[in-house]
Order: sequence, then structure tokens, then C-alpha cells
Amino acid sequence: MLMIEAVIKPNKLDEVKAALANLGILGMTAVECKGYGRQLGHTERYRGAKMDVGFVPKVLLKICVKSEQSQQAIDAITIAARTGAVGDGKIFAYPVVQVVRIRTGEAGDEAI
Amino acid sequence: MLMIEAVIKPNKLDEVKAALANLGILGMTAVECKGYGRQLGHTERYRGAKMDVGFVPKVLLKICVKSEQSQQAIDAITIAARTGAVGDGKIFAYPVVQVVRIRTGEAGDEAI
Amino acid sequence: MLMIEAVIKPNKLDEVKAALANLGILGMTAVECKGYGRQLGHTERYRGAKMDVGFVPKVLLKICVKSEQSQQAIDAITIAARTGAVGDGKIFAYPVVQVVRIRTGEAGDEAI
Amino acid sequence: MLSASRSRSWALYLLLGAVVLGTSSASAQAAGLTPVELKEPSAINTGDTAWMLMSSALVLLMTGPALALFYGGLVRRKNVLATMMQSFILMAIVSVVWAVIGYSLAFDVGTPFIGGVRFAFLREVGFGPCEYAPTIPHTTWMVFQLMFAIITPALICGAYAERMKFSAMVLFSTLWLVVVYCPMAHMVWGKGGLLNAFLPGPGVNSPALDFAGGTVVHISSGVSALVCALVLGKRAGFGRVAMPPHSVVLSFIGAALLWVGWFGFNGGSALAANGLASSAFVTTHFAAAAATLGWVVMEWVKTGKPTVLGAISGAVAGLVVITPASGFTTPMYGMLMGFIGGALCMLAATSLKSKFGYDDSLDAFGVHGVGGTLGAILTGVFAVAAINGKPGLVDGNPNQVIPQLIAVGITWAIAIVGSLILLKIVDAVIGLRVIEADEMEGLDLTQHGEAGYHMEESDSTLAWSPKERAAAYGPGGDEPAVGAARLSQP
Amino acid sequence: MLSASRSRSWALYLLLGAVVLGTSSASAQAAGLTPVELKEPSAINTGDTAWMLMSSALVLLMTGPALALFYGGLVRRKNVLATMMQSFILMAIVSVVWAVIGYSLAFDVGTPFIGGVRFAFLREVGFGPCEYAPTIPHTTWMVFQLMFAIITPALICGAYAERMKFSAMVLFSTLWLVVVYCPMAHMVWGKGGLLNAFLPGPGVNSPALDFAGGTVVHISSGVSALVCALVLGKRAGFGRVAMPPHSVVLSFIGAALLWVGWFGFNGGSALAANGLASSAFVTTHFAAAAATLGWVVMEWVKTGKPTVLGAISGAVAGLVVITPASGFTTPMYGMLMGFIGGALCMLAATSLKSKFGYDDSLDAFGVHGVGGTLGAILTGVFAVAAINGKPGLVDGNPNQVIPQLIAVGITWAIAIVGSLILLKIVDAVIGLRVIEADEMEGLDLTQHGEAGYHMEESDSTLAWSPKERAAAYGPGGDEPAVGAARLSQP
Amino acid sequence: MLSASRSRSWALYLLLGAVVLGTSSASAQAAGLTPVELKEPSAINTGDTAWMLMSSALVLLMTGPALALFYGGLVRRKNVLATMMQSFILMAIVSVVWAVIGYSLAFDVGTPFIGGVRFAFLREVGFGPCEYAPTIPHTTWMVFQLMFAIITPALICGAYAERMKFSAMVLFSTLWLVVVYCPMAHMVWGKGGLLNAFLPGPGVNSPALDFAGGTVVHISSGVSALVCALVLGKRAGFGRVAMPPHSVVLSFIGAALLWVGWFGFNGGSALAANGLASSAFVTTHFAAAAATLGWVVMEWVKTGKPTVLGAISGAVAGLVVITPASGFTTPMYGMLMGFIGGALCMLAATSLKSKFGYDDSLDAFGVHGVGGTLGAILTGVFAVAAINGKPGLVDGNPNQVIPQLIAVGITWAIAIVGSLILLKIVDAVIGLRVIEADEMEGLDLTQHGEAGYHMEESDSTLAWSPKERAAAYGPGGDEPAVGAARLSQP
Ligand SMILES: Nc1ncnc2c1ncn2[C@@H]1O[C@H](COP(=O)(O)OP(=O)(O)O)[C@@H](O)[C@H]1O
Ligand SMILES: Nc1ncnc2c1ncn2[C@@H]1O[C@H](COP(=O)(O)OP(=O)(O)O)[C@@H](O)[C@H]1O
Ligand SMILES: Nc1ncnc2c1ncn2[C@@H]1O[C@H](COP(=O)(O)OP(=O)(O)O)[C@@H](O)[C@H]1O
Repeated sequence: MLMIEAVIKPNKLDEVKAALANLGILGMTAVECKGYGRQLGHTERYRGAKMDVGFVPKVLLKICVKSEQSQQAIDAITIAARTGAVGDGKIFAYPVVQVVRIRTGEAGDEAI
Repeated sequence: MLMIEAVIKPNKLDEVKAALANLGILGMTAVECKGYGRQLGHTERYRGAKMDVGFVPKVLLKICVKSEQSQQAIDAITIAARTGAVGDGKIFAYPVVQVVRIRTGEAGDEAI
Repeated sequence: MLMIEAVIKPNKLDEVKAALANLGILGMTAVECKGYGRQLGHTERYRGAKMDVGFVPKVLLKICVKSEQSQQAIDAITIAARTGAVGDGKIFAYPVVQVVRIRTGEAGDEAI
Repeated sequence: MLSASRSRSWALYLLLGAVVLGTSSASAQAAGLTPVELKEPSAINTGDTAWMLMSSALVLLMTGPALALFYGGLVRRKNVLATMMQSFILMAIVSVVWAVIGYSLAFDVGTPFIGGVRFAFLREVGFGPCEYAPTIPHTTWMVFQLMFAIITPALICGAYAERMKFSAMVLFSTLWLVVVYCPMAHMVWGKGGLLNAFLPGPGVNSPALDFAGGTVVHISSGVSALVCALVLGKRAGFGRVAMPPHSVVLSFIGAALLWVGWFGFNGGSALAANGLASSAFVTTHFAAAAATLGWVVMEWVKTGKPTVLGAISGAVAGLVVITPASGFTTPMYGMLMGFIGGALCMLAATSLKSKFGYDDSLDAFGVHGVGGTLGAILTGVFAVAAINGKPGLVDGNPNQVIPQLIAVGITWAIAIVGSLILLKIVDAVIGLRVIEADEMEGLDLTQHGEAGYHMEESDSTLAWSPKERAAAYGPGGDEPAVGAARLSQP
Repeated sequence: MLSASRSRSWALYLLLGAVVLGTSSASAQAAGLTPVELKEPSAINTGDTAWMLMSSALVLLMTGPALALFYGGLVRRKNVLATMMQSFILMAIVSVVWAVIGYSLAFDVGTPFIGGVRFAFLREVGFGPCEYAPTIPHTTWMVFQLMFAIITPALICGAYAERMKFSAMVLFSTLWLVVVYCPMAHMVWGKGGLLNAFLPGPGVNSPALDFAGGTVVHISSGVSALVCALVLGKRAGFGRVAMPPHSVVLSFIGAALLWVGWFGFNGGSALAANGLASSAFVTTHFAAAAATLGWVVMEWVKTGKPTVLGAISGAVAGLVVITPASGFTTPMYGMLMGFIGGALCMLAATSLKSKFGYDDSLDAFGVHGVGGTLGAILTGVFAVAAINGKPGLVDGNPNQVIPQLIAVGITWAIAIVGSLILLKIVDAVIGLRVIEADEMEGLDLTQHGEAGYHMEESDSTLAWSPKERAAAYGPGGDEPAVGAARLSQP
Repeated sequence: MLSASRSRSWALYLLLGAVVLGTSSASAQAAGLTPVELKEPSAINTGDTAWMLMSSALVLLMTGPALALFYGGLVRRKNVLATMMQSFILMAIVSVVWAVIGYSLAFDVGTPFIGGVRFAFLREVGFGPCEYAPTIPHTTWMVFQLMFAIITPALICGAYAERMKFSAMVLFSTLWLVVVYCPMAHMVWGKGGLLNAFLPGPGVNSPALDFAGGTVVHISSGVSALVCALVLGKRAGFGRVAMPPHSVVLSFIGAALLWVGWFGFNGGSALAANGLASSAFVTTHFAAAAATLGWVVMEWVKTGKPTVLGAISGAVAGLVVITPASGFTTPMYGMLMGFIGGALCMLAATSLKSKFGYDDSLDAFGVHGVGGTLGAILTGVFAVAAINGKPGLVDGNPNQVIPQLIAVGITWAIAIVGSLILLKIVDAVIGLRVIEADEMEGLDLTQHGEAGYHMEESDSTLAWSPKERAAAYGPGGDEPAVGAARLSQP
């Protein structure tokens, strides 16, 4: 099993969810976060004082998938989240050694 | 060392914490998140317009434990977080190759 | 490639960012979180009722780095985030099997 | 004759009194009471009318948004809307009931305990003044009193916050208005009321001083709040999980607006823009100021830190304590009363609850019950004849304390008995509390289907479509695997 | 003569009327209309003045903060400031325009359609009273009317929220004030105005009853709002992504303050602190209360849950409906009108939009257009001569409904034509909508460079320095790799 | 004799003047000044009283909640409660000090610099009017003035926000009231005050025009704010980390309420509901409107974006500038003054601070110091005899500018010297600033043990029990391993 972590633009969340749903993947966990990277933050002004905000609001999406589905899922996210502009985000994947569904106690692929 | 990530119902946080405290595990990090999965979100209504909210508020708990304690911890969480209803959440575990306690620079099991 | 997760004091974020910038690392993702550990929370009082708040606000910083840079990065964070007081936080590192830059589709080290 | 009508009234009362009142007006006249006199519109004074219209607006402001914010800030995020809604729906319901029958029951003459039905549906409530307030339109007097009738049941909300069903709260408050508030208002302020010090009836009278509603508003609501807290029981998790106010900022706005609005509450109770109104205004202000210090100093000494919630709670406590006395005592005595009130309510709010173990969630009793009782008694102590013709203990008339104690006793009795009976009835009919799962999820979502805040950056909050769900989990895939109940209301 | 001046006025009107008005005053006198009489300061009544100054303050309170909060809470977090700003900037701009020319166009005599320029730059607006309000300073009357002129264009904001350019909104509102509001105010309230029931001109007159602005304020703004919604089109993502109010709590505060402020709006429209003011105050209150129940009961029945947003929307709807009738009908009829209004606006706000598919974001039309129209018509039904000398249908005068319908028709026509032309002009000159990328990022950041909230615990929000960026990514490293536009305004 | 009493007064002053004033009343009479006359209650006018009571309520509203919100929104989330608390505690403390001695020092006759003790403990402050305001109760006048005394030290809070100890702030403000405010109020408004233009003493007099407190309130607080900013030094991290307002939404509510409240501040300063009150009301409104535009236009031109914080700051600046002139100039001149004021304060708030490098956190000096000074001078320019009998430069009296400049100079001098001395004393006694660790953690937690918001969904905020801790970490396990101090106050 693999955990895929995708940092995406907040307004792409809908499309990414739809793309994953196409693959039958509905389980995921989303966390609001702040991204630092190539994409510039914005500037706010309070009484004339410029304020460069360094981060860009992002959503960190965590999706645990079966190993055999992982490439498919990564590709789907990549396509759905892409605008072609800087700041589209990144996908990270790492192996998970155990997954448990709390409700039933099932473990492994069953639990995803 | 293993990192355990548990997505649980927010109001189970107390019980999970207590269960882990029983095992002598007090260090952990909690993140508010939104869960998508089998459990239905809720419906809000504004001036009669129905609004299906897709996510359910969850807490993502990260607990790094020594390898030999990991099964114990996972079991404890599973039991403490369980209500038996859909949406109880999931536990993911993955190996961690290095842990450092920032204050002292200690590394490895010492640092947990 | 390694994912470094550092739980640090919120007001150390600036220094940690600067230290990483020194190494040429600008890409990262920050999440507000609540830390439980050795460091005591604070006490609030509402109409005389004492309320011990168990957690301490922390920032969880996720930085994906090339394997050869990981030790350097961990050391830099350790030094920058250290005050010497309890609650300085922890660093966890784990291997990442795949990284994709959504914008371009590049994968692996290129994508970081 | 009178005592006959009185005992009849008591009987009515125990039968929840709201129904058969058609004859009380007639019986009152039989008892020798002249009906409330109505006057010509020419008697209207524009300055007094301007002041009383503004005072009415200020007293409405006290309920919405002031009290709604004060209480709304003190609850947890998941209950903020439900708590504010309680104040708002009372602005609506009490108004309608007041027009239909409430005003008449309170201010028509009748028995010493409750008024008649002459003014039902606002009949005869017109442009000209009435005997109660001879220089302003009758409608102005009626609407000023209405604003008091609105805030009183709204104060009780603090006791049952975060766990009472909305429907139960609506039913309870409506009945409470008719069964507890209207009789209390009649006794203290209605012509011929049992405790009325200015327009007493010809029979038994125990003239209590209550300028702006220490008994009618604060004791009655505060004591009823205690009953509610006891009958409903504690919130789920009370004492085990922390329940900090979700926004002391909101409560602060509410408290500051309460302070400002109270100038209309107390200053307006002079019913004219004169020296007495000004005196009541000033006395009210100094009491609030001193009470703020009283509470803050106490907690600074006891716990080492002066808190913001303490400061604003102190101000409210001071305003409660001075309410009955504001038009009878001097500003300097008012300051003293405020300081005592702030310090005492601090003790009440912080120690009574934990000592007796009830969950008066937002201290409606600790502030309004305790402060109201204290104020009613101290009014008998600090009244000064130079202000409003009524001397108290410090002005050489120790006797005034007696009718004050009687009024306190009667108010406690009515509030306890009335609330207890009404709660039992409502519990039997529709149940008082939400189910525990709903309480955990919060009243905003379960009672009203809304959330107080949506602070997410992302617009994506839409749910999976049933089709998507079915494809992934199979049909019925969202049913609980082990048959447990879904955490949501039926 | 008169008809000549009238047709000239219509011609002016179609030419957006705002420019050449210098002669209308003269033509009015030629038509036999005496100019607005000014009186000696000695005629001033202090009570009336006190009430009218407070009423003016209350009506300003309705725009800022009340309406700003009501609307600001309903939008998404990323647009809260931009939405509140729309109300605030109108407090500034409308005031200046009013002093320069607006007041004169509305209240100087002129043609039946628009006033002259005698009062431009506030000339002759001094300490003494004027014919419109004979017991208060002319300045007080002028500023009371100004507060109405401020809130009217601010109400329209609800229709174009979350997508209109700030500059376009400023230009549109300014023109709208002169082209739609001033003529409407003149026709209904100006001496010699076409629809004026109290100071009619000597020629054609269709005396409509509009006590406090049902046509002038609510229909004109509500219908213009509909036009805006249709011309601007839907918000990006409308119907596809959820757009819940980001803070019903803010909206609640706004609604409660609107209720309180409306006492000045309607009660103040009596222009004195008398029985009529009190009657309008009371009628207003009961209408709001009943309308709250009307909306809540409807949705409780239809959807199973009474909502907080429903309750506060209902109150506002009731206040809208009663506005034209508040000084003509009784409190009990007011309650009836309120209940009908609350229930009907609930249907309008929940079903009209989805049926016709326009995006009146915050229901400016659903509440003010529908409620205003309903109120204007019902005023002809429920007017009672005993209140203000004007009988309606229920008082035996079915004829009053006709001029009410005429007034409604004229207002709809002017609002539709005026708004449509102005929107086209503004669109041509500077464009109405922000680009979609800006709409996604939110108006707060793109129009004003600010964010409504900074709730992070950490102070660390500073950006990488250009040097750091260059070192890591190479020079120009932050340029899009594939040439796509950056998500930000140019 | 007079000069003797004056030099004695100065000596007193330098000794922080607050203590031995018992003889000044006597010495005043020796100097030929009649004491403040008291009148019969029968002279009271109900309209004037209604207006002044409402004005008093409006001015209190300006401090709480308006100023508290305006400032509270501008600070970081971790300091919101502490900042709001500063306003609230002053509502309490200033009131008590005012009753005990402050009112007497300001408004009893005495020397040209400070009043006597005749009215200490509100003696002789009764139902009847006094010479200052002959148609309203003395108590009303006293409480109206009190509301000014409350807001003045509260304005200073903007300069030392986010870093001053609560105890130090309380002590400093209390002393400042007695040592700076009371003498200033006496000089400008007190009978026989040095600068009093209406009730001058028999000796030296420099009659400055200050209708509602440009010098007494705004310059005195604004300049003292500058001194505070300089003495306390910058906030930790100032210039290095971003410190955006945590909620411009709160500040918006505050600013709008300030605008409304200011009608009582300036309009009420006419002390009657007459043409002058109306004129001051109107002039105030137009100045605020024009100043909003002044600020917004300036920044739109300079930075390309009109901001919401700019608009509300502009409004406040305009209100400050017009304060001294509101009852002396016309609405159109008021508009001009407002526009100049808005534009100038924009420059002051955005460039002065960075140029001189001090940290006037919320621009108390930039708005109140600069705006107040500008307004005081421009009052001498734009005063028009037709309004209030006092001509200025534009009305052919260039001489009026001189006493305005003198008044400005005296106010600056007193504010600088007084604040400097008091800050040094307070620093010596209890220290001005919190320790840096507390500043980082925030004043809410460290000074008051509270948090402004608890927005988490979860109820779980309870700490580990000592037992659990001991089991996991061993006894004393929570002690710092390397001996560093815990990030929390001792
Ligand atoms: N090395 C990294 N580790 C963790 N998160 C990263 C890393 N690099 C980028 N990110 C996340 O990905 C987001 C997008 O990256 P950015 O450099 O702005 O654009 P792009 O991926 O299109 O070049 C960032 O805002 C940040 O949240
Ligand atoms: N594949 C997944 N990857 C990441 N998080 C998941 C995944 N599946 C479920 N979750 C998280 O677990 C929570 C509970 O899952 P859900 O399907 O609702 O209930 P259950 O686990 O009881 O079947 C979800 O709200 C989501 O946060
Ligand atoms: N085992 C763990 N797993 C996950 N997070 C942890 C763990 N232990 C500590 N943390 C995180 O690190 C933070 C600092 O730890 P703490 O014990 O307070 O201080 P220190 O690391 O200096 O001993 C905690 O607040 C928590 O967020």
C-alpha cells in the first residue's frame, strides 16, 4: 500500500476528487496548509505598509491506495490538478506498512 | 521506528490520548482535517437552498513510536477510537528512518 | 528522496526557513497543528474555572529533499529551531518512493 | 371580595393561569379599582416621547444583538448560531404574544396578581397617553414594556445553552411569559398590583421598590434559569472536557452593547426625559463601572490574573444589581452597590456551580439570580427620599427592607414553581434535551442545519454523488457495517 | 405649460437627466408651484429635533455597520472586506453628491419628476425649519433624507456581490443615485412630485402612500438589483461549488442592528416625536416580529428545520414590507402584513432564483424587490384613516390600491430602464466584472489587497527574498515554466 | 493674586498636581470668579435632556465597543482581548476617578489651569441644571463629560498596543487622567479656564475655539501616544515579521460605530437639541465622508489599490479633524476640512512612522495627533460667525488662528511633559513592558490567561494529568533538560 500526499491548489480540489472518483477512490483526508515554493505569495497593504505574504494557501491531500493502483492515481491527480502555471503543487508517495480500519479492525488492503 | 497516522473522530481524541497514555505514550501531534470517505457529510440549508457538505471534520493524529511498541499502540488506538459506526477512521503506519529531538540533538529511539 | 517532517515552535518558522534557504531549499509545506508532549500547555481561566490546555500550538513543516541533502537539511533545522527549552519539537524523516511535479509531470529528484 | 378574587387568581395560577381571564377585569372593578385612565394626545411631551422611543430601541438592542452576542460568544463554536437564535426567536414570539394578550395581562387592572383582558389585541392602546406614563403615547409605553418582556425569557437561555431542543425552548419560553412574567410584571408595576408602590390597589399591598425590574426581570429569569439547569442536567462531557468560550470577542461586543442599552432600560424607566431619568442613567453607569472593578479585583487577588471575561461579567452583574435601585438611590451609593455586586457575583459564578454541581452553562443564575436578589434587597437599604420620595435604611427607614424581602420571596416562589411545572409539561410533550449524538455534533447543525463559520479557503465542500459512491463502495455502501447508529439526528 | 415641462423632464431623463437642471426650478414656478418655504429657527421643537437627530444616526447605523455586516457575513471569506467596503464607500460618496446636487434634485420644487437646483451645495439649508418638517432644523431634515439616499444604492450590492469591480461599482452607484434615486424621491416626497400625497403639485397627481420609502428605497433598489444580477451573470462556479455564508454570526449582528435602526427609518419618518412616530415604531416592530415567524414557520414546514439565516432574513423582509405602510396602518394590521411578507419572501428567495436561474447572490431582489412591491400594494389595502388620515381598502377606500399600483409600476420602470442603461454605460467605459482569476482568488485580495482575517498563530508570513529565490531557482525562476498566466490580477 | 495662584498651580503641576487642591476653589473666588451657578430643576427642557442622554450613550458606545473593536481588529490574534480590555477597564476606572475628583478638577472654578474640589464625590451635582448647560440636569452634563474623559486615555492604547503590561497601563492611564486630561479640560471648557472662549476668567485669557475636544481629547491623547511609542520602543520583531491586522472585519464594525457615536460627541457638544446641534451633526457627517474619500483617493493614486482599512481610517481621521470645528463652521467647509484631513493623515500614518522609525502600533498619533492638530488650526481658519458667533480667517478674522496655535502649543507641551514624567514613574514602579517571551506568546494568555478564539472542532483540549506525565517522563519530567526558561510568564 502506498500513501500519496498531494499538495494542490485549493480550487483544484473538486477536479482532483472527481478524477479519483473515476478510479473508484473516494477515501481521502484533506488538510489546509501553506505552501512555500516557486509560486509567489501575494502582497497586502495596510495603511500603505506593504506586506509580502510568503506562502500560498494549498490543500494537502492524503490518499492511501493499493500498490497496484498507485500509478494510476498519481497520474489522475497530476492531470486533474494541472493548470500549467507555477504552484500547481507536488505529489509525494511512500510505502505504508500497515493500514487498519478502526471501525472493523480489518487490516491491509481491505482497510483502505 | 514507526510513524502512526490515525484519522479519527474529533470527539474520540480524548479517549485515544488516554489509551496511549496508558502505554506511556504522551508525545503526539494533532492536525485538524477533513475526511472524505464512506461516512456521509451533512446538509446545510441557507434560505432553503440545500448544501451537501462532502467532508466530515476529523483529527489526524501523528504518533511516532518505537517499532516494538507499534502494534500495541495501533491496537490501543483502534479500540479507543471505535464507535462501530461508519467514519471511525483509519490508521496508517510507515517506517521512519530518522528521528531527532531538536532540543538536545538526540537521534533515534532516544528522541521519540 | 526523503520527506522530512519537522514539528517546531511557530515562532521558529522564520529561522528554519532561513536556514533551509541557505541550503537552497525553498520548497516546503507548513501545517498548523497542536503538539502534545513534554512541554506543558497553558492555563486559561473563564469566570474562575481553570482550564488546562494540554496542547501547544506548533507548526508541522514538510520538506521533501534529495537523499544526499537530507542530513544537511536535518542538521540545519535542528540548529535553527533549537531554543534549548522543552518543546523545541522533533524531526522525522522517511523515504519517499516517488515525487511528481504536477505542473510539468517531471518525476523523481527533478520534481523536488 | 378581593380576597376571593385573589384566591381565585391563585387557583388560576396553579392551573397555569393563562386561559380563563375574561372576567378578571370585571372583578377588579367590582373590587373598587378604577380602570387604567387614558388621556388626550394633547398631553404628549415631545422630549419625553423622543427619550422613550430611543429607550425602547436601546432595550431591544440589549436582546439583539447584545445578549445574543454575549451568550453566543460563551458557547462552543458548534452552538453559536443556536444560542443566538434563542434570543432572536424570542424577539419575534414574545412580541406577538404581548400584542395578543401579554400586555393586557400585565397592565390592565384585574386582581392584585394578574391583569384583565381590556387591552388584548392592543385594543385601546392608542396615540394618547395612559395613566402609567402621562406624557407619552400609550403605544410608546406598551412597546417599552414589551422590550422588557422580550429580554427576560432570553436571559434564561444562558442556563440551558448547548443542550435544549429548539422546539422545547420555544414552547417553554412562550408559556413562561404568560405564566411567570405577566403576573410578576402586574404585581410589581400593574395598577393595583400586589407589590406596586406607586399605583396600589385598595386592598392588601406590600409596596416594594423595583425601579426597572430587579424582581420582575432579573430574579424571575435568574431563578428560573437555576431550575432549568437542575432539571435539564449537565452538558455531555461537563467537567471532563474543556468548554472554553469560542469567542470572548463576541461576548465583549455583547457586554459593551448591554451597558449602553441599559441606559434605556434604567434611564427609560423614569418614563420621561427629566432629572430622575438622568439620575438613573448616571447611577447605572457608576454601578457598572464599580462592579467591573469589583469582579476584576476579586479575581486578580484570588487567581493572580484579571480576565476580560471577568471584567465584562462584572459590568453585567453591576447593571443587574443596580436595576431595581437606579431610580431610588444616589450615584455614589450606586457605585457602592455595584462594587459589592461585582465581587459577590464573581464568587457566585465561580464557586456556587462547582460546589453544588449544577451546570448553569453561562451563569444566568450566578449573575441574574444572585445579582437580582442582592439588588432587590439593597434597594431597601440604599433608597434615598431625595431621589424619588422613597427612603430606605440609610435614609432612616429600616422598614423598607421588609417589603423588599417579601417581593424577593414571592418572585423566587413563582419562578421556581412556575418553571418547574412548565419544564415538566414541556418534557412530557416534546422532550427538553436533544439526544446526545446531536449534542456532540452541535445544535447549529442538528437543530438548524447551519454552521456558524465557514473559514476554509477552498470552495470545494460538495459531497460525492450517490453514483460515485455506489461505484466505489457498491450499493448501500454507506450503511454502517456493524449496525451502529449514524451520528446524526433522525 | 406643465405638460411641456414634464415632457422636457422625460427627455432629460432619457439623456440620463443629471446635467442640465438649472431651469427646472424656474419652470416649476411658472407652473404655479410655490418654492419650498423656509421658517424661523424659533419654530424648532427640541423634542422633535432630538428624535430626528437620533433617527438620522439610526438610519446611518443601518448602512454601517448593519447592512455591511448582513451582506459581509453572507459572502465567502475571500470577499468579506470587498462587500463591506461597498456599503462604506457609499456612506462617503453619496454624502458628497447629496450635498452638491442630490438633495436639491430630490427636494427643491421643479417638475413633477425632478427638483431644481436651489439647494445645490446646501445653499439655504440652514438652522430654521423648512416646509417639509416644520419643527426641526432644515439641516436635520436634509441629513435624515441623506441617510436614506445612502442605504438605497447600498442595498443593491447584494445582487452583484463577489464579482463586480470596485471601480465599476463606484461609478454605477453614483450615477444611479442621480438618475434613479433623486427622481424617485422627488416624485414621492418632493413638493409637487408626481406621486406626492401630501404636497402635490397643481397639475397631474397620483397620490401614492409611501410612508418611509417602500417604492423609493426598496422597490427601486430591489428591482435594480435584479437587473444587475441579470446583466452581470452568475458567479464563477455558481451551482457547481457550494457558496455557504462564511459567517452567519456577522449577518446576525447586522440583521439585529437593522431591526433597531429601522425604528429611526420608519419612526423618524413621522418627522416629529409624536403619536404617529410612536405608532410607526410599534407597527414596524410587530411586522418584523411576525415576518420572522412567517419565514421560519414556512421553512420549518417545508424543510423540517427552522434556520437562523431564515429568521434574520424574515425579520428584514418584514421591515421592508411594512416600510411604506408603517405610518398608515395599525400595529395589528402591521403584524398581518409582516407575516405575509415573511412567508412570501421566503418563497421568493428560495424558489425564484432557482426557477429563473439568475444569481442574485444575497437576495437583494428576493427581499427588497419582492417585499417592497408587496408592501407598496398592501399599504393601499391596510391603510386606516385613524392613523394618518388616509383610508385604504380595509377602511372602505378600495381606490387607494390604484395609485399604489401606479407608483409600483413607475418605480419598476424607472429602476429597470435606468439601471440597464447605466450598467451598459459602465460596462463600456470600465467593464463590470473582475476577471475570473481574480474572482477565484477573491475580491479582498484582488480589489483591495487585503484579507479579512489573519488567524494564524505564527507570525511567520514573510516571503522569500528575491536573492534567496534566485539562488534556488536561478534568475527568473519564478516565471511560469509553461507560460500560463499567474493567478493574480495584472 | 491671580498670577500667584497661577504660579502655584504650575508648581503643583510639576509636582504632578493631583494632590493638594483643596484651596484652589477659595483662591479662585479671591480672584473674582463666581462659582459655577446651579439652577432650579424647573429650567430643564425635556428635548434637550433626551438628546444629551442619548449623546452620552453614544459617546460611551464610542469607547465600548467601537474603539475596542477598531483597535482589537488591528492587532494580532494573540493580543485581541488584551487590547479590547484596555478600553473596557478605562470605562470602569475613569468613571470612578471622575466621580471622586476628576469632574471637580475639570469643571469647578479654580485657577485658570485646574478646578477646585467643590464637586468632589459628586457633591452638589444634582437634578437641576448648572451654568455650563442651562437646560439639562447637572448630572447629565457631568456624565456627558465623563464619556469624553473615558475615551481620551483609551485612544492612547493604540500606541502601546501588544507590549504594555496591564498593570502599568492601568496606573499610567489613571495618573494621566488627573495630571493631563483634567487640567486640559479645565483650561478649554472649565469656567475661568485659560483658553475658555465662552466662560473666561477675569484675568489672562487666550480664547481658543474647541467645540468638542480637538485639543482636549485628540491632541492630548495623540501626542501622548507618540511619547508612549517612543518610550516603550518597538514591538519584538517589528519590521522583521509581518504584523497584519488579525481581523479588519472587527475594525470595520468599530469604525462604523465610531462614526455613528461621533454624532453624540460633536452634536451633543451643542448641549441642546437645537439648530447648532443639527449643524454640528451635519458638518461632522460630511467631514467623515470627505475624509474617507481623501484617504482612499490618495492611496488609490499612490499604491494602485483603495483599501478597506484606508477607508475606515480616513473616516476616523475626518471625524478627528472636524471635532474642534464642528460647531463653528459650515457643512461645506467641514467637507473641505475632512478631505484635507483624510489625505494628510494618510501620509502621516504611512510615512511618518517609517521615516522616524517609531512603532505607533495602531497609528494613535498618526490619526489623533496629526488630525487633532490640523483640526485645531483649521478651526481658526474656517470658523464662520453665522454658525456660532465666532469668525475665523475665511470670515474675515485672521486673528483667531493665533489663540488656536497657542492652544495647540500648550496641549503639546502638557501632553509631552506629563506623559514623559508619568511613564518614567510607572516604569520605575512596576515596569512598562512585558518580558519578551510574554510578548511572543501574546498578551491575552500572559496578562489575562485567556484566548480570544477557540475555533477547533474538537472538545479535546485538556492537559495530561500529572500522574500520566510522571509515568511517561519520570518525576520532574517536564523540566527543561538544558535549564532554559519556559516560554511563559513567571
Ligand atoms: N520540497 C518540497 N517539499 C514539500 N512541499 C513542497 C516542496 N516543494 C514544493 N512544495 C509544495 O508544493 C507547492 C507548489 O510548489 P511550487 O514550487 O510553488 O510550484 P511548482 O510545483 O509548480 O513548481 C508549494 O506551495 C509547496 O506547498
Ligand atoms: N484511502 C484513504 N486515504 C486517506 N484517508 C482515508 C482513506 N480512507 C478513509 N480515510 C479517512 O478516514 C476517514 C474515515 O473513513 P470512512 O470511509 O468515512 O469510514 P470507515 O473507515 O469507518 O469505513 C475519512 O473521513 C478519511 O479522513
Ligand atoms: N512521539 C511523537 N510523535 C509525534 N509527535 C511528537 C512526538 N513527540 C513529540 N512530538 C511533537 O513534538 C513536540 C515537542 O515535543 P516535547 O516533548 O514537548 O518537547 P521536546 O521534543 O523538546 O522534548 C510536541 O509538541 C509534539 O507536537
